[in-house]
Amino acid sequence: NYALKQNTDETGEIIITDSNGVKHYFDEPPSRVAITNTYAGTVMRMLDINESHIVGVSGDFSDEKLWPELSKKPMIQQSAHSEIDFEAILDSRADIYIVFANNGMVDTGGIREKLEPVGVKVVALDFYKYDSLRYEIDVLATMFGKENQRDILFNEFDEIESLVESKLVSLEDSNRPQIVMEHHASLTRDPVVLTGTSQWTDLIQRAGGINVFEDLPGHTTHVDMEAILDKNPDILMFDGITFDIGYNRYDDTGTTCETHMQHIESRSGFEELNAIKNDKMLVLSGEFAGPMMIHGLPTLAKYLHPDLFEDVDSESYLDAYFTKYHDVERIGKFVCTT
Amino acid sequence: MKDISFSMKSNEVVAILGINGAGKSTLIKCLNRILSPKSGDIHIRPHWSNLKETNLINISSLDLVEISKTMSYVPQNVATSFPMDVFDVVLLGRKPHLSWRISDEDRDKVSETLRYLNLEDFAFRKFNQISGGERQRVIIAKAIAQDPNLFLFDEPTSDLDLKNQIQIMKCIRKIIKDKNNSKSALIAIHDINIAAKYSDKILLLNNGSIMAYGPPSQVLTEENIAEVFGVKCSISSVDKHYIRVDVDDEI
Amino acid sequence: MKDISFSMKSNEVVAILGINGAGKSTLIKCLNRILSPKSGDIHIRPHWSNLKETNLINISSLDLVEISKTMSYVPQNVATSFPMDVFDVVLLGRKPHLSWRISDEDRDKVSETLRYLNLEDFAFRKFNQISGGERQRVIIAKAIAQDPNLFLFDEPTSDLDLKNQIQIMKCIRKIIKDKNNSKSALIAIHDINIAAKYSDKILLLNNGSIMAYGPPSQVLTEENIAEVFGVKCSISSVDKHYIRVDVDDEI
Amino acid sequence: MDSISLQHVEKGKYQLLIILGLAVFTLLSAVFALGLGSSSNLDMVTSWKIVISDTKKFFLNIDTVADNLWYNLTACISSSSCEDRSLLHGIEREGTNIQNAIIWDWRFPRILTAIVGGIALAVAGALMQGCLGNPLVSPLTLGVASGAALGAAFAIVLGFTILSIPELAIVANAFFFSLVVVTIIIQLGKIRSISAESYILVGIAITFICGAIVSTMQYFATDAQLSQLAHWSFGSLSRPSGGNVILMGLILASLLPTALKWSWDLNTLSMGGDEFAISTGVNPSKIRKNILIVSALMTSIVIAFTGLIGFVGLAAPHMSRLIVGNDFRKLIPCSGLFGAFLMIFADTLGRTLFAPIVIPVGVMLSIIGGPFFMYLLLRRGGHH
Amino acid sequence: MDSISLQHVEKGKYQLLIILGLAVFTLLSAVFALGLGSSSNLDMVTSWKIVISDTKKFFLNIDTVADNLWYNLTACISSSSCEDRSLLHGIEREGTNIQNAIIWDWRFPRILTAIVGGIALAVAGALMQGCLGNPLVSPLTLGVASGAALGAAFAIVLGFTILSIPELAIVANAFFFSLVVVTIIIQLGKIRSISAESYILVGIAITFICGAIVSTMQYFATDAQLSQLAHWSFGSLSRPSGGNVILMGLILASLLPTALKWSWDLNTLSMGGDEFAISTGVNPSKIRKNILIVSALMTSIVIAFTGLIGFVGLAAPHMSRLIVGNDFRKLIPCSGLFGAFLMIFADTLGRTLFAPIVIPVGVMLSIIGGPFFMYLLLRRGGHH
Ligand SMILES: Nc1ncnc2c1ncn2[C@@H]1O[C@H](COP(=O)(O)OP(=O)(O)OP(=O)(O)O)[C@@H](O)[C@H]1O
Ligand SMILES: Nc1ncnc2c1ncn2[C@@H]1O[C@H](COP(=O)(O)OP(=O)(O)OP(=O)(O)O)[C@@H](O)[C@H]1O
Ligand SMILES: [Mg+2]
Ligand SMILES: [Mg+2]
Repeated sequence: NYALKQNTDETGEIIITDSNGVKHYFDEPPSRVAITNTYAGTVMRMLDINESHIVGVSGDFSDEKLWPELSKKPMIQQSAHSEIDFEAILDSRADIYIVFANNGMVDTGGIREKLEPVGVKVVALDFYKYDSLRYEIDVLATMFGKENQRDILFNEFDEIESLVESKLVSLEDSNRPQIVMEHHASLTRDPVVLTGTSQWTDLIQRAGGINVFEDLPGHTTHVDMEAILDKNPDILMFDGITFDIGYNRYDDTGTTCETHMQHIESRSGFEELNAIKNDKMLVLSGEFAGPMMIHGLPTLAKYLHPDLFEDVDSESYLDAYFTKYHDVERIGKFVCTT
Repeated sequence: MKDISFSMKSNEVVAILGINGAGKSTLIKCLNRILSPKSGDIHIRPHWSNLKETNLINISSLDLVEISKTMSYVPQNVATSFPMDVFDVVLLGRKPHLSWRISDEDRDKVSETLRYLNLEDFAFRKFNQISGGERQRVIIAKAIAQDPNLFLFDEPTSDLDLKNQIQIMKCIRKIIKDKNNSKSALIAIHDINIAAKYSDKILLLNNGSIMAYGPPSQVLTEENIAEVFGVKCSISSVDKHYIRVDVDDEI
Repeated sequence: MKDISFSMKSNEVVAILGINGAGKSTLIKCLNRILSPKSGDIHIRPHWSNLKETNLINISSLDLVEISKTMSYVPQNVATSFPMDVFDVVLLGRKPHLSWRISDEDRDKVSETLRYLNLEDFAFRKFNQISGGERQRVIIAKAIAQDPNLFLFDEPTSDLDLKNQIQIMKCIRKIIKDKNNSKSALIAIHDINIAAKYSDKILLLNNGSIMAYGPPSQVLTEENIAEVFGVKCSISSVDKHYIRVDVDDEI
Repeated sequence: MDSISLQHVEKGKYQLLIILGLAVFTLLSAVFALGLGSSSNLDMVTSWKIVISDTKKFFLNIDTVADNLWYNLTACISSSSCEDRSLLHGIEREGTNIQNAIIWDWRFPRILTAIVGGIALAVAGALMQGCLGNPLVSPLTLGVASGAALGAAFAIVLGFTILSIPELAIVANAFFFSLVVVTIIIQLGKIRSISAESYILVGIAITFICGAIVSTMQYFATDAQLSQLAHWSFGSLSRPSGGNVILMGLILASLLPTALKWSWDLNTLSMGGDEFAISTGVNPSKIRKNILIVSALMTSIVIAFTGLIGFVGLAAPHMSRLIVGNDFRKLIPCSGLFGAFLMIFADTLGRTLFAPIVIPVGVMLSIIGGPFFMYLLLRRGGHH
Repeated sequence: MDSISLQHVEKGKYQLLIILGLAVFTLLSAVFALGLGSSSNLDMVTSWKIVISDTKKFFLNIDTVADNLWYNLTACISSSSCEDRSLLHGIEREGTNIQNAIIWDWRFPRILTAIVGGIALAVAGALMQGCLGNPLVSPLTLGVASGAALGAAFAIVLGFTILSIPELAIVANAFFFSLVVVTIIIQLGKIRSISAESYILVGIAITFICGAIVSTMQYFATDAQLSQLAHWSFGSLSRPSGGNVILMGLILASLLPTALKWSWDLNTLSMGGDEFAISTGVNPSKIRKNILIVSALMTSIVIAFTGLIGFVGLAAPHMSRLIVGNDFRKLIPCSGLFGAFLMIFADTLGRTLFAPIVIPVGVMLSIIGGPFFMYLLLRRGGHH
């Protein structure tokens, strides 16, 4: 389901096309790279690209446990989303600058216009959309000549995916749980649900569930509370960044998830919903929507179909992701359930 | 301006005379608390209250609603583009007296005042769409409807035609002279003949203090006028109350 | 108002008389294009231009700058809270004549006008911080500095004291009577004696049309005044140019 | 009575009629809106049946209702795990539980919020435009909105809250801070001078300062906090519960008479400025201060719950002015009713037009209200 | 000359001196800012050396510069793959390539944008506040901002552009649409009546309508489009290239004399209203129309490149008024210079204070400007 379009031509020139459709040409793998988002850093680790090539990072890499080396590299901007200090990038003498392609908070086009003329290649890669994840990994692999590592990685992906698929082949459509996935900010206003173009919908589908609002336009959208009551979902899901869970984060007060779920439960009429009656509410940490999405798939699938995945140790995939690529123990909390 | 002090009786019309910039408007506005003096205080002993003679009230201790119940003010100019019915403008004069509802008596009081000043036809015209003289009369009507004890008029007859000048001054006099009420009026005015004809006393301001205060025939002497205004004039007595001042300075 | 038509010569002062609401201000504002008539046109044949006698100009075809070079206007009221130096207010009168820079001549013209109206001391006071009569004079100074062919004054003497009334009217007359220029003035005014004393002709408006037009002694007859204003008066001739009107309506 | 007085009374009656008509119309649209929604098992007829039957039961069993209310109040105070009973607890109901929840817990508070919010914002707008004499003023200028945002930011980013009930922490902060900011503006405005312009200028300065503080806090905020803040400020009528909105309504109702009474003073101020007002017994600086405080109260109690809704407070008074004229005695009630009607209309359309998608009420207000405002403007312009 | 005239001339000279002083001060801060930045191998002294040497070379080798310019122009027109040469192409330079790029490609256009943008927005603000007589007006009210947002949305969401050069498509759209919207407002405002309030009301209505259209488009936009829109509207001085900003500067320079000339007319209008203006030969409706058009031009050429920067246009004129008074002959130039100074100061501080963290210029303007504005307000208030 992915096509590798990158190539290395006879002269040895590397040609890649990034997620904005922009072509880049290299004579040899770049040796000075500036990255600002941790997804790119993660994928570089997955491909075993030497971190000494990285000459500039953002403040997002400040967790010394997870990024012992990168957190000490020169900082070129505050975070992946903040305004760019062009002088700092030039100062780092980076050849390429890896940036989000379609992120809601980054002006990729504007950055490209500024940096390309002075010889910094702006490579736009997201690493958080299921459809383009493999393509983007391939771009990075080609650029750094890590095709072998890529193949190993993709094999691992394939294995996990086919495991999940094989368990779900015989699943009747009627046994796929109806899921409403709310955006974390629902607490304050009209419920905001994640729709078909969201990466979460891909994950839900692959894990054998149905996002009942997948036909609505946009990435997230406000819906009427009546509509949720009307759909009577089997599971209520929430994306996780509000809850302070994830790597090295434990939901310190220990109550964020719980309070949130109590709040949802106490919504009028919700006591009649299947999801509440059966105690099926799920919060997943932000990592599940990044390069970890395939390793996280078994976790979600097991939650949706505990009987089918009884024999699968979904936790081990998460552990593997951290020990294998990040070379750290998996610490922190990644899932909240009722 | 300093140390101004004078007394008015009820049922008395007092005209303030003085050159441009003498401080007539300032004096009136201070009484009214539109202006507060930079230094010093203003005390009054209202003739309409039954306070003891020695009791002076500091103006700045009074509430504005209180003041507006006892004094009504016609400013030198009212410029506005707010389209309000003339009736409602005059009704504003009743405001200090009501708390919530407009009673029929208030309405009738307004209607009566409008008739009194020949403004019936303008009752439902917009205030910003009538002529200068008509506006002036509406504002006077509002002041009358306010039913105060002390009228403060700043040039009430400017912009009025011959007949209306007379009528307005007569109306004012009639109201003041009504012995059933204890009302009085303080009028800043430039037309010396109107002042002489319709006022009981004249307050002549010069160099920031009172130059003379008394009945017109005493105050309006040729010397006083020459000193204050710098014009030569001849004064003729028309009848016992009424003198006429003719400015002689030739063309 | 309909079919008003009259002619003024240069070096002539014409006073417009009429009751409140007669349309004096309206007439002046129409000449000035502040108002445009709802129906009908206004044509003028300027005495200061060398157009042929038969050539009428439609006011609405003129540019406002053009109009302001030839006519200057003193409104009945100027209310403002804009703190501008009196000198600069008067300097605004020079505006129609300059394109970019203020020349020394313009400044001197302003200074001269200020002196002329005894306003030297006010030159650098703020316009919104002077008294009513002082403002009136400043606006008149602005109109004079504008150096037009036709002065349009709406109640120039209201708010002025005895002496200033005379001085202003004299100044205006002096400017108009200067045979080197072809200037004239149209003055809406309520003070019938000032009108009689300082104007060459009087335009008496009644019921939206011209009731009489001519020299004061012809227009200001007892009958005319009684008809227009509804007051009884006696007229005495002071010398050959100058009559005096005394309103007899008693107190 | 004098014939002129009679004419005046007649005019007044006619205006009262217009206002009453508008009130009835608004009420009818509220009832109609109660029957509309995206739910597939609750059509309009069923909805109304439930509404009517429940209303009947409410009044027939008023003692049970009172018992339940009493239970709620006592239980909530004595124990922390207070589980609210519905007011009709223990009485057999017409609809299913979900139907009842949809009608009484979702639609009813929402429509009530539309009414209360519409009235509050529009009346506050009319008052503020009147007392500052500026057509660009809205209840959200002069610090209320920036104060509320500051309060929300304090609660969300720093965790500093003045009320510890979690559901109401942000709301209470927003409410409290907007009042604090308005108080500061009023105090500083008075130091400078008491003119309307002085308040406006101080308001601009304080708004920028609050904005700067919020931006600074945003720099230290996590992504989650940022998006929570963004979502807080986003206008929506779904947030307040039935209890909240009844509280809002009571506060509004206690402030409205004062607001209506000020119509005299505003007329006086608009008519002849400060001097004229003083001579009519109106203290301009006091009136301005009081009006600013009361409009700030009205506005902040609403936006603390609903987030920022700009259209109603700015445009409804102008639209009413184009319909009923400048007189504040008519303008204030008309603005309120018009604001309520606009809110009900926009919100109901917003949640039913593309159901289940909810189009935010602010967007819907602009879509409907913008062209209507334009129509009113140009219609008047025609014969002007 | 008359003694009063002399006094007047003296006063004028003193004011001119203040303006000149402010101009020199602004220029100095610009030069100073050129030497500041986060680059570690480019300290202030080196920067200035490069600036001075390059400036010298520019003037000594003016023929080569002209050649390069000519090459850029012809090559860009004849071939689509136009690779701009630097103007000093072929001349040996003082600094390294990176140093040159930092100084001439980043700092120089950025500071120039600050100057041009600051002047344009503040002058437009002073003009509009003057001609509409409303202290809440800013160049971004009355349709310019909403028109620009509409244009950007058309370009980004619908792909409808009026210029096909990709780098300039959004900018051109924003510029063009804001002018169209302002034209519509002026036309409709005239239909209604020529008063200032009429323009303001029509402006409010059109702003809401534009906002509604943009919101509707956003519903059909992809994430990427949404982010582009959000980024476009967010104020930043880093976008325009050197060429862009020189173009902006030229347009501004051609409009400024007109703006200065209007100070007379604005004084007249503020002094005595429409009647007084007419009798002084100023046509209020024409002036209002022309001022609105010119300020819209000035504003939209800037915000099309920089996005929305609100503080300068709203607050700089008020701040200047507190310093030099109401007279527009001083107010307009002072506002412009003050705006430029504020922009340079805020932007330079924003990009150097916590380098490499860049604090957006809008936030920095509020942080610095808000309290300063407050200080000016209360200082004046003291002895008032
Ligand atoms: N804006 C307006 N709209 C409609 N009618 C008006 C307007 N202004 C004045 N009028 C009416 O037009 C008539 C003439 O008014 P005008 O102001 O010309 O009178 P005037 O002769 O100057 O009176 P005054 O001596 O009181 O100044 C009056 O009847 C007045 O009511
Ligand atoms: N707002 C103000 N600030 C400072 N001085 C003022 C202000 N208003 C008036 N003055 C000055 O105070 C003095 C008295 O003014 P006032 O208005 O009381 O005069 P007046 O007697 O009413 O004159 P007029 O007959 O011209 O109306 C004048 O010299 C005037 O210049
Ligand atoms: Mg006075
Ligand atoms: Mg008149």
